[in-house]
Amino acid sequence: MAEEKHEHEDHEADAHDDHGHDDHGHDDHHGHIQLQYEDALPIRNGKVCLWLFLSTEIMFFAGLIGTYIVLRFGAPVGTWPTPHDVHVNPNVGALNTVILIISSFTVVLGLEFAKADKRREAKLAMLVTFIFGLLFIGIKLINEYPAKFSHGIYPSSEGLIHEQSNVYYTAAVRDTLKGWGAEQAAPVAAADSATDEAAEGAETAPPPPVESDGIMSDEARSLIEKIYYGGAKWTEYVAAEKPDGLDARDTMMSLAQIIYPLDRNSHAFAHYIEHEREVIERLRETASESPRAVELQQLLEQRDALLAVVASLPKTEHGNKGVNDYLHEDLHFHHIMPIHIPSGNMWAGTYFLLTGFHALHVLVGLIMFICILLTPCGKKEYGLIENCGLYWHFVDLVWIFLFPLLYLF
Amino acid sequence: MGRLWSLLFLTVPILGVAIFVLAMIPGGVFDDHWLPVNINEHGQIIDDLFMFILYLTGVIFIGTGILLFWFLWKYDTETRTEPVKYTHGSHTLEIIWSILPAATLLFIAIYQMDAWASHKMVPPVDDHGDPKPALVEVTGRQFEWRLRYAGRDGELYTKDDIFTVNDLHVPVNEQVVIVVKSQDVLHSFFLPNMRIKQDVIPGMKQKVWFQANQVGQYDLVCAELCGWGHYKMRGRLWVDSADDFAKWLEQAEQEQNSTEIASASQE
Amino acid sequence: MTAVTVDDAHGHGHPEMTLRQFINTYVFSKDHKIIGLQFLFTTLLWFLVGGLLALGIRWQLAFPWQSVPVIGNLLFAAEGGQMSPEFYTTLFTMHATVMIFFVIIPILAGAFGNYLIPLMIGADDMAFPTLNMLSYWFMWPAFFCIIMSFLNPPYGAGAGWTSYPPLSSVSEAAPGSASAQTWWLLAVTLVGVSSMMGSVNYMTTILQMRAPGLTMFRLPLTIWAMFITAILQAFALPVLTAAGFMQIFDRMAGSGFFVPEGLVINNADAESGGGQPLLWQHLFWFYSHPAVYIMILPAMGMVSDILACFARKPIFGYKPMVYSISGIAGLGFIVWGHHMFVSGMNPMLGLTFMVATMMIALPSAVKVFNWLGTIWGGDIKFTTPMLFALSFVSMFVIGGLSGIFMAATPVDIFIHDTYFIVAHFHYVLFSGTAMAVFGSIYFWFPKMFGRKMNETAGKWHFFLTFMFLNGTFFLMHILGAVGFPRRLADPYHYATFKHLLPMNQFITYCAIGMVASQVIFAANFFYSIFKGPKVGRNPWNANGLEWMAPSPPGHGNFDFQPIVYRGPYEYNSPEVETDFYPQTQPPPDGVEPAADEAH
Amino acid sequence: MDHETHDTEHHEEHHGEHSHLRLFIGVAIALAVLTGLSFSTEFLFENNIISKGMSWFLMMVVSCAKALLVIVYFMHLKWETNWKWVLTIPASVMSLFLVLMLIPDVGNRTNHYTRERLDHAALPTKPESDDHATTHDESHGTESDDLEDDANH
Repeated sequence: MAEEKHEHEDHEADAHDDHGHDDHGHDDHHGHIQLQYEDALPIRNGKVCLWLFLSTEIMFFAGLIGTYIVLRFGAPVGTWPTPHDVHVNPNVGALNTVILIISSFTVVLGLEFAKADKRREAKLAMLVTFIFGLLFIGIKLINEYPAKFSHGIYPSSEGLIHEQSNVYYTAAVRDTLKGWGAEQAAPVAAADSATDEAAEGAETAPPPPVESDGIMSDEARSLIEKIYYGGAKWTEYVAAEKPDGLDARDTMMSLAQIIYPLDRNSHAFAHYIEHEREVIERLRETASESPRAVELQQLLEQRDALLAVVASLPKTEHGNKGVNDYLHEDLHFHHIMPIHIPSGNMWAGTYFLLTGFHALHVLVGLIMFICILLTPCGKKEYGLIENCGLYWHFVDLVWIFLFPLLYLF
Repeated sequence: MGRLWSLLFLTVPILGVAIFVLAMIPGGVFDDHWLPVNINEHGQIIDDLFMFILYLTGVIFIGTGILLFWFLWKYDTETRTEPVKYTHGSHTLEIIWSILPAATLLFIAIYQMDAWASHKMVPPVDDHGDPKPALVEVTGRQFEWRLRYAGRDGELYTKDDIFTVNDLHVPVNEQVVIVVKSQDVLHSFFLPNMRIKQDVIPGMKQKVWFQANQVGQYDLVCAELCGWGHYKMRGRLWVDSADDFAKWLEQAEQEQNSTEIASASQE
Repeated sequence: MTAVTVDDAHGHGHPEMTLRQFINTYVFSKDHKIIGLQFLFTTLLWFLVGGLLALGIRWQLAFPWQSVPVIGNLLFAAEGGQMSPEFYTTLFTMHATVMIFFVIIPILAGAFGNYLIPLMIGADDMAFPTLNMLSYWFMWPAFFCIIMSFLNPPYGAGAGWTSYPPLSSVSEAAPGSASAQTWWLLAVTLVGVSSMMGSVNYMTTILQMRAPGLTMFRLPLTIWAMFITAILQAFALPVLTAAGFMQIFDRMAGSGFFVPEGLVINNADAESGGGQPLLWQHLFWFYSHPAVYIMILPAMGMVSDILACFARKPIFGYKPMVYSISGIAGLGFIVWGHHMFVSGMNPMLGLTFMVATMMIALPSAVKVFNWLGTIWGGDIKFTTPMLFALSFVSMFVIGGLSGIFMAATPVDIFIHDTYFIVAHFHYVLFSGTAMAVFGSIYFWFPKMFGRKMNETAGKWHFFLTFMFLNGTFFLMHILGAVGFPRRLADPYHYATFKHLLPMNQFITYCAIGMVASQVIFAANFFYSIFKGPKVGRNPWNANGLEWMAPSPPGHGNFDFQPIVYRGPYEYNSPEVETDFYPQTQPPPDGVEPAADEAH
Repeated sequence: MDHETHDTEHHEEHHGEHSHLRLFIGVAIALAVLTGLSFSTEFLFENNIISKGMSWFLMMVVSCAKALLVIVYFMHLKWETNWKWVLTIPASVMSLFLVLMLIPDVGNRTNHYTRERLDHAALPTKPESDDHATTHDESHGTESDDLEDDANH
């Protein structure tokens, strides 16, 4: 320390400098005189700085939340995913809210204790805060994010979310299934022009994953086969041949629903399936006259089989369980088929952006609490605890807005 | 020395005004270094506004320049005669030189609203008061302008639409509405002679309109950075007489029907 | 408060400085003066880089597709030394980025803010010296990233300093500069972090650590400007940081915040979508418009100090000056839309932004009139810093007035993205800020190094720079009036602009001259650090607190307790015999210290 | 005046007379209750008592109330002097202004979609809405009705 004050030794050229060099005054601080200052804000410098920092943070989150709000409410009408669609569990969100509230409370508690110099109690309060913060992050990392990832929901141009159930989507499903070995040895009639075109669109898609660890139960294998023929191929057949009474768009939507049902569509889906059964009966009678008779016969069988499986799938509290979830959860199959969620990419983008930056702030808070826990947590650390507390309350504040915006809207 | 420096600062208003005057007057060293010829009926208002602001700011420019020079000349420490005026300011002056510019600026702001509205907010209407349908849709892409004419039925996005690239033909003396959009990145649809500039944004359709009053060939410039080839994204604007335009449209239609390429691009 | 004068604590000799001490003192120093000088030296170095990049641009505009001298055959051997259009986009992107983020903002806030704030308010250091040090060292990762971006093979970032998506968001749109754009975003974000650290520190310091008696309305205008600048940074920058992260995610994760659906780029479908390119423009300009004021306000403050000192007169209308700085800052937040008049923004929104933009010219006008009022009736001493300050006033008038053309929405339709705007912001940023920075270096150099810079060389430097800058930038107004668009590698194949080549060549010659004149400055600067004539504490007979400290100030700045009795501009006060009246000089007997001298 | 004192204690004792423990407990409970309230608006909506928009509005009101509680009590703003206004008001105004200015351009972006973009835009997964182009032009205010239609289907 003492040496620092001589850094300008070489430049010392001050003719007016007639002060002595022997008295260091209040030389306990920096090795120079202790200056006095004009009365300013009645708070510590650290606190001023922290409040200023928090106002920059307000603008940071205003940018992020503002982006979310305009993108979310500006999305094409009726397309933003509901929380159920994307496996957002409001209960978990509420739990996390309460966790943060309690941790905020314990920070205030710790601060009061520190002011009274009750070190043990203060330390305990900070420890509780730390544990609750950890809990928040833990729930995020163990429950919330994996719930999205395991269902193939993440923002990526190569992700599994398709915003429309169109020919590209169907082709992507078909290619994925093909990659899992869904195509039987017996060749089915060559794809027609419509599917060719669709295949072109799917070329840019990444190579479909292959079950590497070899654990694919027979049940899973047979189900995958059923979706391949009774779902993807059938849909492509309908799109190409356009049989009377069947709308290609409805079929594609039905494929999306079988794979990943959006609960708000379940009624429409049931309605459509009922309608399709009638048409299929008619089709079956005239199947032999079709130029693609053999193929149609096979597709119809597989379609029936698939619908039977779908009907027998276990129900969840929100309606049908999709084939994707069934394969994944019940049959322990590792990969995910492409899923159709309108505005899903934008949802995933904003969700991970907002919660990600919030979680990052929580992590920083946790590091700060570790630092506090290493101190005696007494009266002397009051300022430190207050600053960290203010920051932590701000993190809580952000979550207070994120919770309804992301989990309940 | 001080006087020399004062004179240096005097050259600023003198040379500044001189350069603008030289550029404005036709002929001379800076021939053609001024606003390009305006061929848009709605464009004159922009030129007028430009000139109005130029004169207004010119007066202030000259005024402050001369004042600065005069103060420097007069109060130069080597030659000054008066004692230093020890003053902290004048409330009256502050109020005057706050209110005067404020009023002027507010006046400009209000004065130009009509021009803005007629350029960007009120598209031309047909005889029935309905919005005039677009003659052509211009799509920017790296690095060319793709045009889609409404064709015989006067309606875009129908089977008889005519497709061309980079050559924008419009009839003279007629209100023309153009839909501009982009296929990939931002571009800007800039017709210098029409005083028209509109950034085109992928996925967003916008309209521009004008009424050309002079036949000829002009430039269509891309004025928003769109990648390495931004500089070469040049289109041509042809203002044709009504007859020529009809003839050209017919010819374009025939060419299109006789080639396979056109039907492919229709898709 | 009583006057407590304590003897100083510097001047001991410790010649045997260890390496560690050297590093602690000069490299990882927490002393605001060292950090300020570190900022000064690095930004001056970047200034050179930015200037050379500008020459590259000028070369292409004057001699399109001709072999670039010196470096041409090194860089573009395959093309016979001619510049590629990709490289041209990189050039102007980097020129703007370097000049804005690595020169002007850090030299004003980082170098002068750091050096002057504690000295001018009578503090021993910044409120948070460690944070201060970090704010400098966070610039280095940014330097690294921008160099990575520039040297990225085959091409550097080329989406302009505004980095408008989708060109910047979708890598297919700019093949070749894929990771360069990501590096660029990282660099800008890191600069933002650095600025943010600085700004909260400055605000705290100015609020909390003023010398006794130094009320807010006795602060020098430099400090007021720095304070308001810090506020602008603190509130505006986080939005750019947020937007920057979103664009990084768009590029790296494939989210689509700024990418609309259904793009067909380079004949390939871009897959993500759902976003809106205008969102970036709004968020970007929400920062970058206030940033324009971040780049001019401190210069205005410093110019005010220099003008008052060499006109030997109090600032004319101190309080109106303070209010207009604050007014510029306040209005600065609600005018960002004027960068987007032709961007496809809702025209109604354009109208509201236009009115606000017109109004922001008002405080600038008030400032100019007050500067003129300051030199009126003064005792003008034509020193080098004064010449630069006067040229700031003269040139800022041009830059300010040309801004009115852009603010008028219909006129902006025509001149948007033409050389008229290039002329406008170079008049503000080069003829304004950079000239003010030169002036400030000449002015505070004695304080920084205890020596004076050479006046004759300084005046030559001023004269040449002044002539060449006007030759370079004034004619750009004329180019803009023809509609000459910016950012075109070769505008001459348009019939409309073909005849502008000679004028562009003239501009290029002036630009080369301008860069060359800086050699005088560099030589003067480095020579004077070591060999300039030594000076005392107050070589200019100025009033400010910084002039009461030793030159250069030791650690802790002041060797006595400064007590402030008045504002910093009491030149030629009738209360004293001398024509200056330092803030710390107690009033003579019988004179009642006025409560608030500034009106 | 000792620097140390000035820095740490001098101005900190404005509210230190008695412990606010009970107050803070009350605030924490209130926050938890308000979180429950957010949930109940969801419940009200699902039972068709209030519209979606109303439920959103109520949730935001509840959130603001919670935020205020945290700011005023936990962050001690209640006991701070006037500087709190200087800092908090501009920040809140500015952040709201930013979002408001985004609405006409970005929030309304579906109004100026091109045909191509509509083709690629996310489709509402409603089989009965055949002409998606018309649904895009509706304001998002009708979304709640759409959803209700679905539920009643």
